[in-house]
Amino acid sequence: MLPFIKEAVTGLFSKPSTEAYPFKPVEAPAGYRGRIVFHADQCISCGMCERVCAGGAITTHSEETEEGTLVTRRFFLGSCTFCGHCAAFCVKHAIELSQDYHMVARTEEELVVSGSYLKKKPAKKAEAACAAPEESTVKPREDGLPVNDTSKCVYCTLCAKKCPAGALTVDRKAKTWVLDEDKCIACGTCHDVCPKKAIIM
Amino acid sequence: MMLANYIGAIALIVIGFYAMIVKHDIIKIVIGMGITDYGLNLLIVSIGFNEGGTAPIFTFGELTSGMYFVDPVPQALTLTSIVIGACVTAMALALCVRLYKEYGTLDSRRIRRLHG
Amino acid sequence: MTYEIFKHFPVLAIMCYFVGAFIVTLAGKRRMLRNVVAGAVMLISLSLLLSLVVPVMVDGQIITYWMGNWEPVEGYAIGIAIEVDALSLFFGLLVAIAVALAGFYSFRYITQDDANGPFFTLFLMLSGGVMGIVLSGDLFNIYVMLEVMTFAAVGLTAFRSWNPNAREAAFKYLVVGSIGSTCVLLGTALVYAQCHTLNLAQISAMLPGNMNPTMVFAFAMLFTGFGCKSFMFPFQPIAADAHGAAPSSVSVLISGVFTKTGVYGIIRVSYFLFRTMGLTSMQTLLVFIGCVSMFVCVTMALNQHDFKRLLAFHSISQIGYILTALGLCSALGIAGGLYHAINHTLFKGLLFLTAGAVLYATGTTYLEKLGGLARKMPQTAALFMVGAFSISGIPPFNGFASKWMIYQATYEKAAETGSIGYALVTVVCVVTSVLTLASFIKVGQSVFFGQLPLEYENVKETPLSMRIPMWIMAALCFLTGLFPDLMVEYLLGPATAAVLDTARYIDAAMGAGYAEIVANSTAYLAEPVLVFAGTWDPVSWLLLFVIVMCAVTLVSLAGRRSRGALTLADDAKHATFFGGEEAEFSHVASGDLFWGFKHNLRGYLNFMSRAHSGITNDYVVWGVCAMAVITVYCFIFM
Amino acid sequence: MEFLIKIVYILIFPGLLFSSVFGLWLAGIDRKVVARMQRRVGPPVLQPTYDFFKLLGKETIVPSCAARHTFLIAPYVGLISLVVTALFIPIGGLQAFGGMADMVVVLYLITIPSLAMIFGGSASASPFAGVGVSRSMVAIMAYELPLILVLLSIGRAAGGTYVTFSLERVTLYQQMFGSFLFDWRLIPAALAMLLVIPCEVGAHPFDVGEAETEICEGPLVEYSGAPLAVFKLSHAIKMFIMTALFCALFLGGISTGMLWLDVVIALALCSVVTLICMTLLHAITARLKVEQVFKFFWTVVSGLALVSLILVWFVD
Amino acid sequence: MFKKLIDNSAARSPWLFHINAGSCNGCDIELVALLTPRYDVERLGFKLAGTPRHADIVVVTGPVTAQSKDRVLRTIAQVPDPKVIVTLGSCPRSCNVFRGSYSVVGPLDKYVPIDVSIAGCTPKPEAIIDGLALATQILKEKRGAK
Repeated sequence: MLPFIKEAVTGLFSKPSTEAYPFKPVEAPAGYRGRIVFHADQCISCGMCERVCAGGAITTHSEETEEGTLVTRRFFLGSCTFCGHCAAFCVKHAIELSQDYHMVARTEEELVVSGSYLKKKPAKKAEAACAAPEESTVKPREDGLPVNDTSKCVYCTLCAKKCPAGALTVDRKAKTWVLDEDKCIACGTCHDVCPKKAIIM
Repeated sequence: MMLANYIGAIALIVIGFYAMIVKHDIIKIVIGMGITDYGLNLLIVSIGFNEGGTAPIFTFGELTSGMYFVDPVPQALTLTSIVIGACVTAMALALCVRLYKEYGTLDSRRIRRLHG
Repeated sequence: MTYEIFKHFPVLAIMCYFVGAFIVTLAGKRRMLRNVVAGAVMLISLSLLLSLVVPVMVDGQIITYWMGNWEPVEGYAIGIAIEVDALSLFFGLLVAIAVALAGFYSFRYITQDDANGPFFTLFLMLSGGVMGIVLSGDLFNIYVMLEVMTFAAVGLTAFRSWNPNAREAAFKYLVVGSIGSTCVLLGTALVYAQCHTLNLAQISAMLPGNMNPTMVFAFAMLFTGFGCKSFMFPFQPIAADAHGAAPSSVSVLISGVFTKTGVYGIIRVSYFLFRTMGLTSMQTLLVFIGCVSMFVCVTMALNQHDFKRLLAFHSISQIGYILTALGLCSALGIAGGLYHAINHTLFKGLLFLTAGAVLYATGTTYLEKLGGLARKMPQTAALFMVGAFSISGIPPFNGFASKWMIYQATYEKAAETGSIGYALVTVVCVVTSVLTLASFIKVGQSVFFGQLPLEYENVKETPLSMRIPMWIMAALCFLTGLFPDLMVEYLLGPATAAVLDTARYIDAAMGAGYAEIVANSTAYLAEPVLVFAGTWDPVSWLLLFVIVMCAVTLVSLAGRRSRGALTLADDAKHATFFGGEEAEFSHVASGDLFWGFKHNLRGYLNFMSRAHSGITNDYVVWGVCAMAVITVYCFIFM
Repeated sequence: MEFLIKIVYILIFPGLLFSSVFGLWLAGIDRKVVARMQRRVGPPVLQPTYDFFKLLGKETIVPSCAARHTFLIAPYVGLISLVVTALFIPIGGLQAFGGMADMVVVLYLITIPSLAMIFGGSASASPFAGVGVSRSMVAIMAYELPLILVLLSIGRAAGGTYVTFSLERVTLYQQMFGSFLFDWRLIPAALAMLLVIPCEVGAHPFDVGEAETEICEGPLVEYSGAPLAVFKLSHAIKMFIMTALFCALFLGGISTGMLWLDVVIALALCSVVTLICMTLLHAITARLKVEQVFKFFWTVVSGLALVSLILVWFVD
Repeated sequence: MFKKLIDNSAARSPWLFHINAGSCNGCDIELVALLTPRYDVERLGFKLAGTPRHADIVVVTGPVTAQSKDRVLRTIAQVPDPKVIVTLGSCPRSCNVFRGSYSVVGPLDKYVPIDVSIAGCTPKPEAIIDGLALATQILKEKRGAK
């Protein structure tokens, strides 16, 4: 009992440890993940943030206009977990979690952070190039083994990694693609995994 | 003579109480109550008795100064007491009948819905 | 003014009841006639006694009536006397009032029973018996009336054919009661053997100072006998059984009136006949019995699950107060005890009547089954609260006024004798009072408040003819508590003086100067002057209460416009808060209450519960043991 | 003139207005100082007053299955009887209506507000209230025993060769022979009384009946709006009354000759007593269980009071 | 006079009632943290009430689960007027990460109008103080409108 009394009496005559918050502003500590700030001009519409958001707080709304597509990205703080994934995944660092914690609102709209940017339509010429699909110059082999279209290949080595027989050797630096025909079993895995559809069978 | 009366009366009272305390059969308890009553009646009558006294209504002969009566009051008391005792017994037996009908037993240890 | 005419009133008051009882029997099944006769009888008797107030209480007369005009001859009372002094009249009035109110209540209440023919016969016999005891001046007469009363009471206890416990209760009552009767008769016989008279006045002139072992034994017997009739400590279980099983209006009589005859008997025996109250040992005995009765019964009451059984135990607990107060042998104590006697009759009567109303409306008095009746029977609930506040001594109701006098008396006694034991008596009194309050809160919570079980959705308020007697009792509870001064002046003062002044009683019966010639001492046992250790002025309290109430009302009226609304509705918003759950029936009733208390005293409470085993033989053992202990005590200390 | 002074007594000075204001102030400093003892800033001293007025402005909901009249009348009866009781307690020698009720009467009068709360809660038909009622009543049973022992000790000590229950005489006696607090025989009783006060008021650690975290404030669970405000006010006034009673019983001997100064000193003492027995206890203890409360009061506290009683009787 | 007094007092003594509608307890803990010496909302007159009947402000945490929905709504209904409903954290506002769960039937504004929402998961105690201050303001407005 006595130590408690002592504590109480000393407490009575010492300065209270209360922070005077509403009358004196308080900074959030470094690394605090607060209100989201969206730099719309840096966004490249990769959609990564939307895909990693756990709470489904990020939505994108696109609108076709004269100049191009007006993309609006909404961050609804009322649904946000402030995990910081979106910021971490954004290659362009367009999303930032500030130290502002005053996220109090009477209406839903006050809790929305949004930014929009215009995704310009590409030039006509490029459009034409896109429109006519390239004719592949490489013909598939008669024996059913794969053949590489060097114009498309980016030497990512994925085909070599996936090849079950180890028949493929790809050198990224030297930009070579070599097929050991003896080992190849013509399974077609390399064709399937090629991101650039450069392997033809 | 009188001492025997008193001893008898007290003995009857004690026997009555004994029956009421020890016997679990409610009829026997009623009998105990009766015995207590008889003991009391005996006691009261004995109180009024005077050695050699005449009956109080016996006034035909000459009333001499040496003559004395048996005290009539205790006899009256006894009469009243007997009547009351009979009534108590009757009532208690009536209740016993009802109790037997309702509980199916005369054992006082099992007639104890009201307890605690 | 001559009081010749008044001489005949007391005997008429007694006769009325008996005559009425027979006429009622003749009336048979004609209910109206029966009610009229019974009502008339009760009112006549009451008014006869009321008319005696002025001569006896105010002018201090003692009315003596010799049956058959057999007046005493040469200092020997040969006739049977009816002698009314202030004490007798005090108890007589109590009886008459309680009987009248209970009787009027019964007219309607008893219609529920199948065999209501003999009810009023027995009821009036009981009343007549009680009246006979308190007004009689003859010891054997008292015994006979006691038996008549016991008989009627047993009959009424067994009366309810649909109540399965009634016969059992009646049987136990009869058996254990017979111990009391035996004791009284034995005592009477021994006293007669010693004094050769049965007249109270003459005995009380001859006995004091002439104590021999026989008389000590006689005293012990009479004391135990009347104690049994007042259901003091070891006799309390049968009282609980009987009160619980009897119809409520009869419980009023048994608890409010029947037990008072025991108290009256104890006063007559120990203050008048033997004048033993001057002895410290006797005071100690009575106070001890009173305290034990008080505490044991109140704790038993806290354990009960039946409304009426609970009230029954309280009834003995209050008798404990009265006995304690009377055992003090001081003017304040006697006045307080008598005051509590009248209060007990009123508030316990009221409580039994409300219990009867609950039974009438719902068909049960089992606390766990009831609940929330205040919404259906608001008046009964209000009446119950008046009764509950009175019995637990909440100012300004009457229970407080008398308890307060008892506290002072006990504590003053402590100062007088220098014994701290009496201070502890005060403490026991106060604690008992609090426990009483607790058990009535239990009843309030279980029966009148809390949730209403579905099956009582259609319960109706009791009929007016049952409510009127209850309201009268409630009003009396309030008034007697409000004017303690008047009570002391007109009722308690004369009665107290009568208790302490034996000589006047003797002189009135046996002729002036008789007391001085025969009796050795006519001095007062205590000075008949009330000395208060404190002050309590209920009228001023009430005035202040009213003034403050007016002020609060004015303030709240002034602020009415700015105050929030008061809303009543039957929707989700106005449903009871159940932590968000949908309202369901979860009534916190009797058994669930006061856990902290019961837990701490569980050893004691379990023991007491087991001790009240319900086996007749056990109760007889208790009674006989009490008889033996009191006898031995008297032989050792007198 | 006499009548006017009486009215002033009733309505203004020790009566309605003053006891409310002072009670609320005591409740305020209690809350403030508890907070400071816990190194908090704490609410403003006027906080209980704000609470009171705010509650007046709220809607009063009467539960549909409550016993309506009892539910609504109970708080007012409690408040009024408390105010009346305040008039009977001498404050620094000022006796408003001291000659009308003695210590034992006051003991009973101060149970009326608790009873009002119990019956009000009971009438609300809530099971939480049912549990609260049960617990409040156990608390009353718990403190009544030591309280009567304390009062009896004082009654004996102030009676000289006799006994007295009169508060007036207790005060006079102390003015002549010094305060009872400085009488060594009565120190255990004073300690017991200090422990009884928080239980009577329903403050920490004995607030088993109104435990808001366990049983939703017990009897008050269904109260809202003005009746609740009245209950809160009663609670505050009770603090005033109990501390004033303590001052009258144990610190009644302080007399400077000037009545107003006496009164001011008495009121200051009231505040100090509040700080010691309620605030300090509140700050350093947690709520007891209900059976612990009962046991504590019937053993430790009653023991203390009994020691005093015995000392007063047998030691001169 | 009374009206002004009451209006002024209403802003100074808002009592909270806290309802957990299936929260992960994060917000609950932060709400309780407000009572600690560090934040001590009691200095602003706030108090946690034990029953909805005493409350002015209802603080709801957690996405409204199917089990808790009826209970929450009933309890909110039992708060006397004027009252303010505050959602604490993101969950009651939008169900947050629990959206789409078979057991979640929120958000709360499907059933009752929300007066103040405090975003955050969980909000910083200072933010809660802000929110409660806003709620108090609304309380005053509601009282004025009556």
